[in-house]
Amino acid sequence: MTEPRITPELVQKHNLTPEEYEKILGILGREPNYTELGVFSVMWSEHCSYKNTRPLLKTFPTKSPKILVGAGEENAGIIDIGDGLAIAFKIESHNHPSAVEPFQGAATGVGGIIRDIFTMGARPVCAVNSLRFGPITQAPSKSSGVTAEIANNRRLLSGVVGGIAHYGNCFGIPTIGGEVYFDPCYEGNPLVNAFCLGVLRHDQIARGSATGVGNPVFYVGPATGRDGLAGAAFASQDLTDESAQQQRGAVQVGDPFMEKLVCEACLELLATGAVAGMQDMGAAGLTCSTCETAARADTGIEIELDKVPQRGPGMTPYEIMLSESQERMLVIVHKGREEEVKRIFDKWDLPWSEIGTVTDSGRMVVKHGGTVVVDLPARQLADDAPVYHREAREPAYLAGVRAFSLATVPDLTDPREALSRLLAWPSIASKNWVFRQYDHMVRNGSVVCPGSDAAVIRIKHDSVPPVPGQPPQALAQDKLIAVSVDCNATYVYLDPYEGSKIAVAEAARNLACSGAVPLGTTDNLNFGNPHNPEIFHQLAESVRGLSEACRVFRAPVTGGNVSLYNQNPNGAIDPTPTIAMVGQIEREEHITTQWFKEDGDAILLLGAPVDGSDPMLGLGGSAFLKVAHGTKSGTPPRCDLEKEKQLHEALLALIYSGEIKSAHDCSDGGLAVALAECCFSHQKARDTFQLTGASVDLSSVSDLRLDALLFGESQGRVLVSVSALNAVKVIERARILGVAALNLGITGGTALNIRTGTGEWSWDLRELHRLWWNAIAEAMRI
Amino acid sequence: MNFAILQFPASNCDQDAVHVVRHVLGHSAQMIWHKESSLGEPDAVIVPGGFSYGDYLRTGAIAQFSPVMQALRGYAEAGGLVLGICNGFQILCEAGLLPGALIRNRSLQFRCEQVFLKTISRDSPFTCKVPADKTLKIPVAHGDGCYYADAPTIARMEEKQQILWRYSTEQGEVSGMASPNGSVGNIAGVCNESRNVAGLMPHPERASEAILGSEDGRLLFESMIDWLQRRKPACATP
Amino acid sequence: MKAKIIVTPKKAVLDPQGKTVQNALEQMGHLGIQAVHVGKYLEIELADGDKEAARKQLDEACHRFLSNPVIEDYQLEIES
Amino acid sequence: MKAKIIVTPKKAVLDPQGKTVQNALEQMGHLGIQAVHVGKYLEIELADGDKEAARKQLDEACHRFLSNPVIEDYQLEIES
Ligand SMILES: Nc1ncnc2c1ncn2[C@@H]1O[C@H](COP(=O)(O)OP(=O)(O)O)[C@@H](O)[C@H]1O
Ligand SMILES: [Mg+2]
Repeated sequence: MTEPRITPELVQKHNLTPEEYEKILGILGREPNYTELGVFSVMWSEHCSYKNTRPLLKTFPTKSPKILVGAGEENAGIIDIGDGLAIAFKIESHNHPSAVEPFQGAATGVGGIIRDIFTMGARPVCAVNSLRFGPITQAPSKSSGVTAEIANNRRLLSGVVGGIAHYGNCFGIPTIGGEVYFDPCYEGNPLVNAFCLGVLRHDQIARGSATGVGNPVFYVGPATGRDGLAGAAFASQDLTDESAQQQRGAVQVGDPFMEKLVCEACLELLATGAVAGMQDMGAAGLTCSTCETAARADTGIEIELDKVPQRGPGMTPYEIMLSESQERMLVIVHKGREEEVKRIFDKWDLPWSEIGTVTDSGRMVVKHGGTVVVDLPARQLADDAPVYHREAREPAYLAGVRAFSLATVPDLTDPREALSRLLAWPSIASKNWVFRQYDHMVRNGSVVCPGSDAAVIRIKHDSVPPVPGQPPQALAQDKLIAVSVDCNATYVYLDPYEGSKIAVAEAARNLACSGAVPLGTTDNLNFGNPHNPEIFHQLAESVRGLSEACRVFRAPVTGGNVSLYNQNPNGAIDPTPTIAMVGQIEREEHITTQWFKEDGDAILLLGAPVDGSDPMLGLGGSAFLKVAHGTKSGTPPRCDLEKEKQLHEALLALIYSGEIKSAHDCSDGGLAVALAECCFSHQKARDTFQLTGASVDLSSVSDLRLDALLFGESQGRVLVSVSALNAVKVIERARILGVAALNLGITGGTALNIRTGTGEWSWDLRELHRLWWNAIAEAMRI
Repeated sequence: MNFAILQFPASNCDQDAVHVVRHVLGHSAQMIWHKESSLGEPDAVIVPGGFSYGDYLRTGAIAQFSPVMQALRGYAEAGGLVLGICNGFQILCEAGLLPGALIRNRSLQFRCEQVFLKTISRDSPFTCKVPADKTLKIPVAHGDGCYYADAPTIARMEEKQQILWRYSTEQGEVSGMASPNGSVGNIAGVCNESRNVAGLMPHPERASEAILGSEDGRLLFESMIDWLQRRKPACATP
Repeated sequence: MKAKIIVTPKKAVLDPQGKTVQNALEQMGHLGIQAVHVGKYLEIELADGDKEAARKQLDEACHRFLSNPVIEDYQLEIES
Repeated sequence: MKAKIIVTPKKAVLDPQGKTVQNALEQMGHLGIQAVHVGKYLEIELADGDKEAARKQLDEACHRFLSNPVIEDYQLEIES
């Protein structure tokens, strides 16, 4: 069979620059062949090499005494949670595949991140996702019919959610939380970021390295097909009609059933001690897993493609090496223990094959039909991708949005309609249409299910992977882990630095509201094309903000994912650095949820009602400006990290003292939306809601525009409820802890009543709740 | 008591059932791999939830041919207690151990939420400890939970009191809105004619601890244990 | 040889998927649609051999496994 | 008139369902099975009328939403 000749055009088609090709020639001292070129192109793609972002990512805080495996070392970071237990977690994007085929794209995204976690030796125990789509409802001004764009956005939402549900539910992992935003900038380029967390004991950490010269290399999982060919490279270029069309021929289809078997078999196998190293075949499949494992161990690896199970006849070495067929693992086994491995794979009816051995040559050697088709230095391939310090230039649009002044917007006189509209606005409305499709309770650990600020799971002793011949070891106490995922991308668009700080602050605040202290962070940087200096500026400023904030909250970054080239013909998406933060709750009594618990409790606001030093009074980039005035402009709220930290610590101290019955942070939609959510976000069961009214008096907050008072999004604010008898005491304690606290009113009744210096308004809770609860379902029914 | 918990490829609530039997109820539980041809001598068998064989073709369709199912048939015919939960219920129907079938939810979507159940017959090993008039709060999580049997079958089941639970409101009213899946007659769970085999779509094992929001599911397991304890001296092996 | 099997929901059984497709077609402006039934289609590629023996075997499989007689009907066809 | 539509996974695309059914059939003792593909079957009952017009309309519907052209193929047949 003749392979294409290497020409400059072919090099370019592989997304390699002439300089990169020169570098390859330098490393090899000869021309690469076609397969080798393919191998370089995927390994040196942004997706695998982080060539455009590595210098930035180095600035993240990555250390803490609890970190057992740090960022970049392995497939996922690992953090100690006490008593010899640890958690592994990570987030990953599957944006481009989801744009092409939403159901399978999202499903395989979930599959990929689950594999990253059990590859570490951890049992996956929960999943979370962060999603962005174009609008699914028509702007009220143009009400006739539904545009093709909106119909398509709905199709994408329904496909993505269906795919996540299909994969996660079947695998048996609870999807316990997430976020969904809708904005025109994501039209045609939805974001699908999937997070997974697993549990293990310290002595169970598995490594993705090919150690032990002479050790056999096993392949386990379904046969390799032509699906997902060069997916990593696809993810590393702009999404165009042409690139999508190409990818359509090779859509990856997820098989969660297979993944479940592979996971159980791998955990069982790891427990035998027969495994020297293990890595999933994710992006860049067999290529990435072989050269990375060899590079980590400073060994070499040699495989024979004839032994790789193949789905059809006639696959070329190029195709086999670059295929991204799902649910496959590479396992390096201690020599002499092959039989144990085969026995376990056979027990689970898994296809497997011994495909090669670990060598001491430092090279990745691939044979096909008896001849060598790839012979490359593993370490240079894995680690020596070029690194670019791209040019950054402040985006031109920033001057325009900064010039926006509140003076051009008339204040509200009656807020009734605005609140109703905000609650029914899909980005704020309840996401029950989404999470009711996810099994969020399997594994018997979901303590706080979707619907509160952070999700909480308990880790019981049988959550940990097994040790052979030993009953599950008793734990002194179940562990409680909280997870929140956040990013208000509008803020990041309006001010990449400040907005990114807010993303981290909001995640930390959500954890504090649930009673948790941060342990660590994983981030997913979703941006446009980094060759554009304005986009690179967003990226650099964003990373600066994330780093600073993660330092302040002592939530080091343990890993993450970069997804660039998120563009459609209209331009780049809003910069979206999704933050998933994980925290730990010390004791069961500290678990706190966002909804009011009973009538007669006092409602307190912790933090200043408005940030007086913000010229936009918290309205810049707010949901209110978008919904009521149709603008996405202004400077976003400021984020004072030290003040935030003080607030979180004070809130936790109050929770520990047992005074706090509920806690909910003010985010999108401001104080009024947060209040409404406290009143009605508790669902007892299907079609059975607990509605707890509230009467608040804000007239003591004088001299403030009504829209800013009710809907401004100043940071650093949390609504709590406490027993009325304790109100004075709690306010006093909060002040001692350095946090402003204000008694706003009392819970009870069937309405939300708000009084301000300029008037008094009342909303029927059942009506508000109906709008909020059904908004997305109603949009999706059409 | 000694519970056997069947494990099929991609059962995923198997460990949850073990957890509840061992650590919540304080009894012993043993996982039985689907390739086994014997169950041992358990006092009761649980066929747990999950997506056996990925739910491919039809939920529960492939699992019915596992070797362990042969043993289960014999066990059930001899009067042994068998409880199928969710996918376990689907498997028992497919295997013909329970009447009817479970089809796609009417919404065509998976549903995970807490629901209320009204116990229709308290005369069974699975419901004998449920207090009269108590509605049970237990979650569902399924895509194919719509119970179907033809009218004559339903009539016969009603006559023989084989319908154990129906979806209801918190107050015990059996209304269409209360059903997450569109089941005929809001049926959530049934038993066979000899009342020793039962299945239900809701997950009692997820509602057996206060920290998870409900302990009502425990009543089902406690019913089984109570029934076994009362039966045991009379007939040592069922 | 190739076996083609069509499995359809029994007429008495609720077919929400059929109903949904019907509604969608009507919304798209299709007129005169009286009913839609959604079922399954299986294609089995077989080694060449005795057609009648294969039919008998597969008929048994359809009955026990590939369809559920409580809710479904099937048609089996074998092509050589 | 009656339209019959068969939707099958594209050959190049993984069909985990087909593979699982194939394994099950083999375990049940069926020999000589080379591949199994599992797809969808739709039957649409139409008011009598212009067959060609109906075909054109339904072809469009097949393409737009009755099948997923990214991963599936379809065959449409109209009987009168
Ligand atoms: N994609 C999703 N998957 C699961 N749960 C979700 C998803 N989107 C939102 N939720 C849940 O809905 C609730 C509200 O989400 P959100 O409005 O983003 O909260 P917050 O503003 O406090 O971060 C949370 O409990 C969240 O976990
Ligand atoms: Mg929040």
